[in-house]
Amino acid sequence: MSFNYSTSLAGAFFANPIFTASGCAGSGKELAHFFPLSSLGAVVTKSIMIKPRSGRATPRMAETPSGMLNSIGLQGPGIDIFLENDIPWLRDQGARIIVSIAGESVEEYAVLSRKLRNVPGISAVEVNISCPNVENRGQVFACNPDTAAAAIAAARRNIGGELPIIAKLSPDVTDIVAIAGSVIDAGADGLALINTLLGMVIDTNSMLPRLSQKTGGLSGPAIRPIAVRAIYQVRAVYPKIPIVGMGGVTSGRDAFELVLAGANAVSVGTATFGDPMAVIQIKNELEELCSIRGFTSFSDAVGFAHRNGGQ
Amino acid sequence: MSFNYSTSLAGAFFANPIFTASGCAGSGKELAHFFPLSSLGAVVTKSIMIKPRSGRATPRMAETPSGMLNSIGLQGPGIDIFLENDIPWLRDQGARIIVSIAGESVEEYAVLSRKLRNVPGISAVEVNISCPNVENRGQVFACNPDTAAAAIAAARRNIGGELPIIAKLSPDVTDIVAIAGSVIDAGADGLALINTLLGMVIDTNSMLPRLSQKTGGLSGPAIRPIAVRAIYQVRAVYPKIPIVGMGGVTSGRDAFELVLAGANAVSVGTATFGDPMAVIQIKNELEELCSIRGFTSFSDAVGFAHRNGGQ
Amino acid sequence: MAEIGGALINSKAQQFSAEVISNKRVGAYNHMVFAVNELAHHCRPGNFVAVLVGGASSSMVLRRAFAIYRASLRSDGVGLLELVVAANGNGSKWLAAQLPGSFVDLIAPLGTAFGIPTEPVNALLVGGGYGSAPLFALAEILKGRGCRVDMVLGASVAGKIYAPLEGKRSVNSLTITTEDASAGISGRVSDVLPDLIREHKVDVIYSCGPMAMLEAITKISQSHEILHQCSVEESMACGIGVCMTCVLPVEGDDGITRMTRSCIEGPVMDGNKVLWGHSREIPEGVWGR
Amino acid sequence: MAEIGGALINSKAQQFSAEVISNKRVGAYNHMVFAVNELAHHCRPGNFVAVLVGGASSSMVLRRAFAIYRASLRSDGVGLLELVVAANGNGSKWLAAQLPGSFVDLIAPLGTAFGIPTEPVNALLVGGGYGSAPLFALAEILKGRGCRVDMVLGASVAGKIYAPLEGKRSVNSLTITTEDASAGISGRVSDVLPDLIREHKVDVIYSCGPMAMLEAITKISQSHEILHQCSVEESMACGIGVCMTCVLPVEGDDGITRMTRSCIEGPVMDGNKVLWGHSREIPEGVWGR
Ligand SMILES: Cc1cc2nc3c(=O)[nH]c(=O)nc-3n(C[C@H](O)[C@H](O)[C@H](O)COP(=O)(O)OP(=O)(O)OC[C@H]3O[C@@H](n4cnc5c(N)ncnc54)[C@H](O)[C@@H]3O)c2cc1C
Ligand SMILES: Cc1cc2nc3c(=O)[nH]c(=O)nc-3n(C[C@H](O)[C@H](O)[C@H](O)COP(=O)(O)OP(=O)(O)OC[C@H]3O[C@@H](n4cnc5c(N)ncnc54)[C@H](O)[C@@H]3O)c2cc1C
Ligand SMILES: Cc1cc2nc3c(=O)[nH]c(=O)nc-3n(C[C@H](O)[C@H](O)[C@H](O)COP(=O)(O)O)c2cc1C
Ligand SMILES: Cc1cc2nc3c(=O)[nH]c(=O)nc-3n(C[C@H](O)[C@H](O)[C@H](O)COP(=O)(O)O)c2cc1C
Ligand code: FES
Ligand code: FES
Repeated sequence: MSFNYSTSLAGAFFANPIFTASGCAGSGKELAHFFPLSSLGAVVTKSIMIKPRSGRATPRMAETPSGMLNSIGLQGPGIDIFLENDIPWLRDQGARIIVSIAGESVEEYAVLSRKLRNVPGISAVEVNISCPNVENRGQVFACNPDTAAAAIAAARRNIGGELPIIAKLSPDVTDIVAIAGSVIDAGADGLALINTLLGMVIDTNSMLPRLSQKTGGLSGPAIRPIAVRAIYQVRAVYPKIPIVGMGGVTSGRDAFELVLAGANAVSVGTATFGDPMAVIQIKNELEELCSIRGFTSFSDAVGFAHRNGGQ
Repeated sequence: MSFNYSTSLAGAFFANPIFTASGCAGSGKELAHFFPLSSLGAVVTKSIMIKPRSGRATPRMAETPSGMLNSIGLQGPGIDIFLENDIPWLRDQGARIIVSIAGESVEEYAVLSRKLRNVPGISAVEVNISCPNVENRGQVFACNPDTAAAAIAAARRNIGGELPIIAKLSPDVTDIVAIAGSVIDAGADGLALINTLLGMVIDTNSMLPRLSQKTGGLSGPAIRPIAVRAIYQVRAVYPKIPIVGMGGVTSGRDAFELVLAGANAVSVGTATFGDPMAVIQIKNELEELCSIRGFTSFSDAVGFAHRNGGQ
Repeated sequence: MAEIGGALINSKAQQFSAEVISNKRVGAYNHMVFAVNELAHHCRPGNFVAVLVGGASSSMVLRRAFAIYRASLRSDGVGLLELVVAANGNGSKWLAAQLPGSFVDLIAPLGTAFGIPTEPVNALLVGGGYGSAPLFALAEILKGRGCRVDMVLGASVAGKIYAPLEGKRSVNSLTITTEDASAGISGRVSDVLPDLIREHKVDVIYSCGPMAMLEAITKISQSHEILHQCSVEESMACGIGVCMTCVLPVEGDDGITRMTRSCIEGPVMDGNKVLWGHSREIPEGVWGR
Repeated sequence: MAEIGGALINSKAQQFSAEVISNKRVGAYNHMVFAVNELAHHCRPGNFVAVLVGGASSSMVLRRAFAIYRASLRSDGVGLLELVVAANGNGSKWLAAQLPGSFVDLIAPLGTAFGIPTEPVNALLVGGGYGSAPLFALAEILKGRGCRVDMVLGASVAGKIYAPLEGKRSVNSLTITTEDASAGISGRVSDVLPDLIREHKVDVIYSCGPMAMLEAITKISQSHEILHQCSVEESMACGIGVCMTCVLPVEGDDGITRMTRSCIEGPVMDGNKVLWGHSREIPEGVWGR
């Protein structure tokens, strides 16, 4: 019996539901040596900003129990060079492309979206709103329903009707369902859950914070229970909204957990650092696991843990 | 050179800064077989409610990468039986006692506090406000500055002047510093940081949430970077408030991390499940580490990572 | 006769770094022998061991519980502790992969033991899968006290029956059931119990195995009005009584049903007092519901 | 002469489960030999290996980087890969504890290699601690190209100098410095460099060691206006160029200084182009600051 592994997010079609996670695969070039990018559901590119960014000072990372902290600070060449170099190359690889954008003001989200609106070969735009809002004392857009909505509305207005917008939310909030509702109202076609959690490591030799920025984003298996909970909570209230799940997925079993909670697709981040082939292995393992559990279509497994009220 | 290992929290004195974490050591009886309770800084008892509680249905736990979920649901005998049996026994052991209380309404915190006000042998009261507030659609007290303050104010009014009140906060909030400020204003003499994070595990065999309550609290090393961050953030804004730190401490090194971030004492929870002697080992290791790093007094190490703005 | 509950429980428990002396595959299981100290002397059939798994830097933070299969103290003071390990998930797989010469951190003996009757009785020992592990040592003791000891072991397939030759010697009869008929009688242990109880005039059932099996046995023990001591298997986070994860509803001597810790007031409990089948719900009438 | 940078980097990298063939303690280090496939054939001095540590259920999610000490392909097609491992933290301790017969997941060869001059030059190889590891294979190649090869190795104490006998054979001279004077000259490598540069008319320095040492050497190479290829050591999360944790400010051929990945545009870099000493800050003038 053939298994239908495809998934779709607000009209965008993907041959399979396993994506890279933004910031954990660059623009795909380095991974292309290990496997063909066309075998992925999609490559989600590193969040790109308007101008070139040096990123934060080092040290930028610390390993933690079953996870890591990072404070890369969105190092990148800026949208123009990105569109000139990376997108055509990705298209040549036959990869499905989801472009992640990040801004420091509502206007920047608008500008980035305008630059993307007519670029051919992009399947969707992921809007990373876990960025400090310079117009609001550096509070992260995603941590406030109004600023989150403002960033998404700016993207929505400027991107045109075709390209689905996926709002990527932060788990560092009291009520993620409220933030989800707010960005959906503002025009998000889908959600990406979850970005990293704010954490800190103190070096017990220097007796100072390990990272130059003191805090960093916690990712990896340690946060998987938080991701599953966030996806489950949002899926319970929004049965139809497309969700790209992520957070600590290292195996097909892990991906399946997020899918059962309600993810229509799964991004793999930190696991790629431990194993460049992780994303392909996860893709193969999840397909097998869905079949073993008797699903003939991937979409039937999405949110399956909600049946009978989850009991 | 002798090392001064003692610590004090709002006037309450402890011979050393290593405590058990509420809910992870019962009332001490089971651990007393492995070591004398008097060797601990304090025993923090399991959060007690007014009436006997059966707790939640099983399954109540799931192991996660470098952590675990629990949804015990505050099983316990109720404050009257607790005061009759457990407190005298603990006193007989020569243990320093911090009693943790939990309520489902502001009034319940008031009643519990009144019952404690004249009990001899208690060093402090930890107020666990990570409980669903039945008067407010089950929203957790600690997730809202107003309800958090209301619970603490009720405790403050009813407990009398002598007994320090430690407000135990939840990390599941957008701005833990704001909650800290709110409970300090309401009369908290100290803070306990952090309680568990809300998480979920889905059983990929049954394809349903593993825990009977679906969600549970995430604890263990996985959350240590979150605890360090929360303590550091609060300490940065409140240089004087006593903080009991907790979250994923399994070694003296880990405890030292929380101390450097700003903890005046450290509670050990999940580590005890892996090793009944953990809390004693941590106590010994932390003392040694402080000495190796050149501290002659434990209190000098508290918040040391904030020197020079933490850089 | 059963000494379930009581203040002295775990008073003999010790934490110990034990060398793996032997590790042999037997059917679906690994039979493992550990060198310990005189703590072996205090182990009683029904007690369990809590094992730290995964080594340094393990992502597994909780110990794993295993019933003690055998414990003995050699004349040179070295104790031997034997386990029967099913390599299921990551923790038990790690344990089963430990080669002789490696060291494993364990705490033992923990929990309650099977109560031993002071006078000779007819005992029926019922084990499911690796649940047979604690029953052989129990059988020896019962034999020594002049009891008649019959045994029933069941599993889904023959490979999951753990019944070593030397173990069989201490029982009067051994009945085997498998669900796929690959060994012994086709079916479940509960299918053969009523006949055996009648035939051997059974006074007490001792059982160890999956919860559903224990529930089925309890129905039979209750309808035949005979004693039933069972060793239950609930998920345990701590194994020493401090976490409250391992509870199940049990009626106390005072008639009140409480959520009772199976690590410290168990694993051996009076099966007839357990309210079975209440996973995912707190049954009505439980204290503090 | 250096072929730093370029599109073909990592094109030979393979992920491989390698058997530990030998593991011997040498001073403060473990010399470890792994059996690999023909990937050994593609390893060049300066390339590194990324090793998965901790085994199944490890709490360590990131690979550890180790310079390749030697790589060779036997006539039977078995490749040998050799590392010099300092057991510092949990990951390297785990690696150093792997016994012959166990298997370790590694990715190699990664990163840039030391550039080999096309004509004979006078080369000075400078290593700090285990930083000597990649220098011996480099020395052999340089010797084979007719270069004069002098070597300086420094460490805090004698036990941290890694200089096996067979390695010494391929150098014209070996100078050792230790900070505690327990071996060789008392002091740091940078103390002896100026004299050696003059004495041996050094054209190029090859170095590997702690960042502070590389910075000190760069000051000397710049003042003497000689080439300096160094292998840097930044914390790496991925080792393959996708995470951007391993960056340091490096001036490009276009004169623009960028935060540059040391895993893919390094570890071997032109020392004279690195802006040293800028941990915890982005230096002024860096692109995108
Ligand atoms: C009193 C007692 C006696 C036992 N005796 C034996 C024995 O003699 N031989 C044997 O092979 N097994 C025995 N078990 C079961 C054994 O504890 C589990 O197989 C083991 O914990 C599984 O761990 P894992 O890491 O392999 O599986 P995982 O599924 O990865 O474990 C995840 C978590 O769930 C818990 N868990 C999973 N399965 C079980 C289970 N069946 N029972 C309790 N907790 C579980 C684990 O302890 C762990 O905390 C016993 C359990 C108990 C409670
Ligand atoms: C290109 C390169 C080549 C190296 N070659 C060698 C070698 O030949 N022999 C050798 O013994 N060591 C070498 N190292 C250092 C080695 O990678 C570290 O000692 C090792 O990563 C420490 O891991 P740990 O788990 O023991 O320490 P932990 O401190 O527990 O590691 C925690 C995290 O920090 C990182 N980290 C810690 N120390 C270092 C370090 N010094 N450099 C880079 N990352 C670090 C780890 O990779 C890990 O992600 C090299 C490093 C690099 C980047
Ligand atoms: C090094 C690193 C860089 C990241 N960069 C970005 C980024 O640029 N944009 C973004 O939306 N998320 C970024 N993330 C977050 C991941 O996309 C992902 O949401 C998170 O890491 C959780 O997934 P994981 O546990 O699989 O890594 C980054 C994560 C890491 C570890
Ligand atoms: C099984 C379990 C039960 C707990 N019960 C309580 C409780 O009753 N009251 C409370 O304030 N915190 C409770 N906690 C939270 C701990 O006190 C502690 O804040 C948290 O587990 C983080 O510390 P740790 O990582 O060291 O366990 C419980 C935690 C666990 C794991
Ligand atoms: S396992 Fe912790 S109380 Fe029983
Ligand atoms: S280590 Fe990840 S980019 Fe260099």
